[in-house]
Amino acid sequence: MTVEQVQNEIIEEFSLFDDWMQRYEYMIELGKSLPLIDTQYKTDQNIIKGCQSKVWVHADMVDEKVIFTADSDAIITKGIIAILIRAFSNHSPKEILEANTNFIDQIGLKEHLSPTRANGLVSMIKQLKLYALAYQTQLN
Amino acid sequence: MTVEQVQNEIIEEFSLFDDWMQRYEYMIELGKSLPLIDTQYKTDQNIIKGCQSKVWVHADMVDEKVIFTADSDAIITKGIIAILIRAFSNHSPKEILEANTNFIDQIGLKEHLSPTRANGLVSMIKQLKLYALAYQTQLN
Amino acid sequence: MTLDLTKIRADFPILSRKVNGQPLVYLDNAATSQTPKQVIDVIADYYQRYNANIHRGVHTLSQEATDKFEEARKTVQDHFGIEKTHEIIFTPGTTHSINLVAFGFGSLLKTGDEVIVSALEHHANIVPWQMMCERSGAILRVIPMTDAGTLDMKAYDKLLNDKTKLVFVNHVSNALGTINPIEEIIEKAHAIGAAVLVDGAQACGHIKPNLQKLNVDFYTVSAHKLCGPTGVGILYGKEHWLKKLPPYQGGGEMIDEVTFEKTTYADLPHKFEAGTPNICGGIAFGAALNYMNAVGFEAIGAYEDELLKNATDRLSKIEGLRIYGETERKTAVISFNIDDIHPYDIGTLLDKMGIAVRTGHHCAQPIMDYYKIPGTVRASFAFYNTLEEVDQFVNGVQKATDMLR
Amino acid sequence: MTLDLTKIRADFPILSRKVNGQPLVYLDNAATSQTPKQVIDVIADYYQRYNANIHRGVHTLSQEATDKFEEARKTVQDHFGIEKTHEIIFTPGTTHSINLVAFGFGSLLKTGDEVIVSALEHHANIVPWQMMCERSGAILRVIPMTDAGTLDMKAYDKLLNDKTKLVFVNHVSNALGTINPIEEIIEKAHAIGAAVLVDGAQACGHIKPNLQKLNVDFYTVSAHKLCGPTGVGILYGKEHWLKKLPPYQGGGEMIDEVTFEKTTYADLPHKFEAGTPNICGGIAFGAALNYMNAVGFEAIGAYEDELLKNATDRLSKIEGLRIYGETERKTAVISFNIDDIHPYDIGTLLDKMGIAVRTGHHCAQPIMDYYKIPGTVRASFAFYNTLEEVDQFVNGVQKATDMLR
Ligand SMILES: Cc1ncc(COP(=O)(O)O)c(C=O)c1O
Ligand SMILES: Cc1ncc(COP(=O)(O)O)c(C=O)c1O
Repeated sequence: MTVEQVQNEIIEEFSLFDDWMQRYEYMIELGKSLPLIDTQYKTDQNIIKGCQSKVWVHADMVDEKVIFTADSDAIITKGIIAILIRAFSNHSPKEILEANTNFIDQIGLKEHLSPTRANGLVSMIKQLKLYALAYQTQLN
Repeated sequence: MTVEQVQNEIIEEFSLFDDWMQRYEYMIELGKSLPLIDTQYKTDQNIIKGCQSKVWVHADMVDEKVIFTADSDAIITKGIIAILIRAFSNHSPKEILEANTNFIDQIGLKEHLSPTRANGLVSMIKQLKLYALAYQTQLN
Repeated sequence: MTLDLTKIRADFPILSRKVNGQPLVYLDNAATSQTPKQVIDVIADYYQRYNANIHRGVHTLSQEATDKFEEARKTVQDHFGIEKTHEIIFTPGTTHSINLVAFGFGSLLKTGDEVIVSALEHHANIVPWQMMCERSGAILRVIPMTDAGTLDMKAYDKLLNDKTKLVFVNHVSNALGTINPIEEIIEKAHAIGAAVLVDGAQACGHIKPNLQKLNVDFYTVSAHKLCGPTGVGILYGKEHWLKKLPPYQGGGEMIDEVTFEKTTYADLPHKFEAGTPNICGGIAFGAALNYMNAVGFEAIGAYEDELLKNATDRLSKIEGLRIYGETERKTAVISFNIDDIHPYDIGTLLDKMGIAVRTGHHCAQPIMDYYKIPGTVRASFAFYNTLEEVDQFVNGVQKATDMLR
Repeated sequence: MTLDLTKIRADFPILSRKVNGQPLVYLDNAATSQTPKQVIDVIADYYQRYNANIHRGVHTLSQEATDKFEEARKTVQDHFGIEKTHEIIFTPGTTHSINLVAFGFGSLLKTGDEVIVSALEHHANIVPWQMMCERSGAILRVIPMTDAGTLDMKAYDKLLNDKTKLVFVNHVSNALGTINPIEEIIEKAHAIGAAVLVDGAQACGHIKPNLQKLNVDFYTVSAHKLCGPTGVGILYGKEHWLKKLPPYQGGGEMIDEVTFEKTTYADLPHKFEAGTPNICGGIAFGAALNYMNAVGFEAIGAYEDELLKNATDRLSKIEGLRIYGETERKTAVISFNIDDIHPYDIGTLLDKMGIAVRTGHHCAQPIMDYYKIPGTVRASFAFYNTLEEVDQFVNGVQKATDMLR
């Protein structure tokens, strides 16, 4: 699947919920299924700032595809990063760099997040793209 | 005349005016006729605080009566102190100490003064009474 | 002396607002309290009728504003049982008040002098003193806390010695609600000749202290914690202390004479009130005290105790819930965690239900370090909260917990 | 681009009030400006709808208040042409802003370093530096003034040398209205590597400076001088300077981590915003800038020039009247005396006619010392004053003079 296809899939899933409660329940569920970061990478250097909670993200390249893993001490934050990872992980650096992030708005995630979390979300996306950029440079 | 008689005289004079303008004109006139303090007494020590303008007051005792003289760099302030001196000067320390100061309210002086000036007025009365107290102690 | 909650709640326009489609349940009063319309009206009236710069002004507006501002100072004096009006300094708030005193002591203390802080402090009552110690060479000693969230008073006794110059402690801990035994702390400090600063920021919305009786040397308050506006507070200081402390900020109002060669300073309180103060804020602060006194602090205290007891009892029944700060002497603050659920998750879900609580370290990291937690969920009540809101809150926590587990 | 005075005056409720039975003529705008209902409404709306403590709050009210406060910071940024949002520090006002910088330089300067002040300063831009010089051993040099009330720029050239570290000067003199040649002052200071602080308190109600173009290192503003509320202002500082300066006040918000052993500080702007700021004040400050920009600073400037010219021409005809500050480049401020009549007497009588002026030394004693006078009468105009008010003012001065002579 392309990044866009995964994103559409996520949009569709979220469209099934008609209240915020179900959305949050689903995010919590996603959080629990997050591909966890290896403890050795849970370093201060891998922390993303901008949330009350801590988020660690790590990226590997396997067969020219970027594989993201992550963790957070807060479960809702984990859910958010899980959604992002599902959309971006396992794609080529180029695809990730070019990927649109509109789907965030379309699943109503941003408007349902507090501004602090929304800022955190923006930082997270930035961080994922930065990793992709690093690997892209490596490939060139 | 007793202090009270002088005060009644002043109340009467002020009752003739029906607007603040005339009252102020009269005060300015009184200011110009203030029994001026001898320059040697215009010391920092004789300054009364509490006004934007400076007021110097001096007291002498002649024949067991307190004689006040004063000056100010602002003419309206001079008018105010002139009224007070007219009421209190040339009386025994005891009379001064016992004197009522209600006449101030009755001539509408206080309500026509800004609070800063009204505070200054209170300081001035206090100062005059303090001088009287000093001479009273001397007499005892 | 019971409170008419319907009447009281009608005074607070914000309480009828909705959040995320739900009626607002505001339980973040320890961060800032809400403002009754009586105070909002005073603010609007100021700007509509007599806004002017104060002191030294000859014109009527300036005189009126000065009168009202000084009247507010008198209101503060009466409320806190302060001996002299000029012992009250209007400041931008508690943080400023504490920094003013800490700055001053920086030049009064010398290397080797000791100052004592408590482990239960807000950063506002820690960091200024650390900065002061760095400048003066004084040493910072800490009264440790206990598991129950109270101060270890035996340890305090041992810390006191003839090098102790100053003790600073809050009246009530903002993170836990603990009411500290300040009477005892003050008495013992005075016995060895040390001065005491009590940070009253967290106490004053709930307790009406008499500062003269307390015999405290310095006391600080923020208006926004007791139904007043943001940006204003006071520093109370005993006259002889305020005379001894050097001026903090330079500027208009605080001087007597200025030449480029030499400047002399004005009398109290002006010496510490450089520049245009928060004039409207000071006046509205007075109005807030009047409002709260009309409600009555005894009634407020009794009612808040009831809210606290009710909420504590019911919350404690939630499995895995731990409350931090378990003493009888506390204000209506409940700081808690549930198992290892992150406070931020609970706060987020409660917000979705219209319930406002605070999560995090509450600017009291040393307390969090003691319990080895990143933070807590803190619900803090005010006299305008209701038992129904306690219901909604407890149910909300249960629901959030069910979702997160 | 002419102003619709009827519409503008209707925005200011206070302007329709009476004083001593006369319609208010408010000519004390240099002390504090009046507040339009658009700003009063923003204040009331804050307390009625989203009053909450900001930053770190997870609940909706806190988020809304944070957003609005940060939006105000953006408004300030746009208005003053500031490069980076975090170069803006919200403070309680200009006095605090200057003290913050002066305190910081106290530890950056050393004995023998020189700092330059102008003779035209408000005490707020003198006393903090005197205190700083006392702490650091730096030497205070003064740019002298001329009879016309302007700075002696030749003398300035001579004062600058390789020991000069800092120059601080106001944009506009509050006592005289003189607009100082800050572009030239900044350029010349920079040429020898000195930093420049410009005190903009008195300028900002009349002039809209672009700080990036000015290339100034620090700039200070008080909201209450430009239709905003009391108790709030800003410090602008270039990022590299703000990074270099040590923190000023300790407390919540300004820290990264706190332990009793060691505290690390937060990033800009929080490093300098300890404690709960004047949240409502900051938001209302933004609203005041929006209001004034809607009126338009070009139109304001042109109109105020007209008021100034008219008042100056007519006032000059009064026998024995001397105006202090006679330069072409000035804001609408007229400082004057008449023969040796005490300013306080004139101010008192004007007040009785409903006319509000300020009398005294205007917190600028060095200027009064220069002219060897105890003070002046100062009439200061704003864009909501009218030519009819100029009439009433001039007639009032004539009448008072007649009474006092
Ligand atoms: C030139 C100047 N600087 C500084 C100040 C002090 O401002 P604030 O009192 O708002 O701190 C003023 C206000 O009078 C001023 O006119
Ligand atoms: C105990 C305590 N001290 C100090 C402060 C700081 O008060 P402010 O932010 O109003 O300066 C607070 C407020 O959170 C507090 O709770």
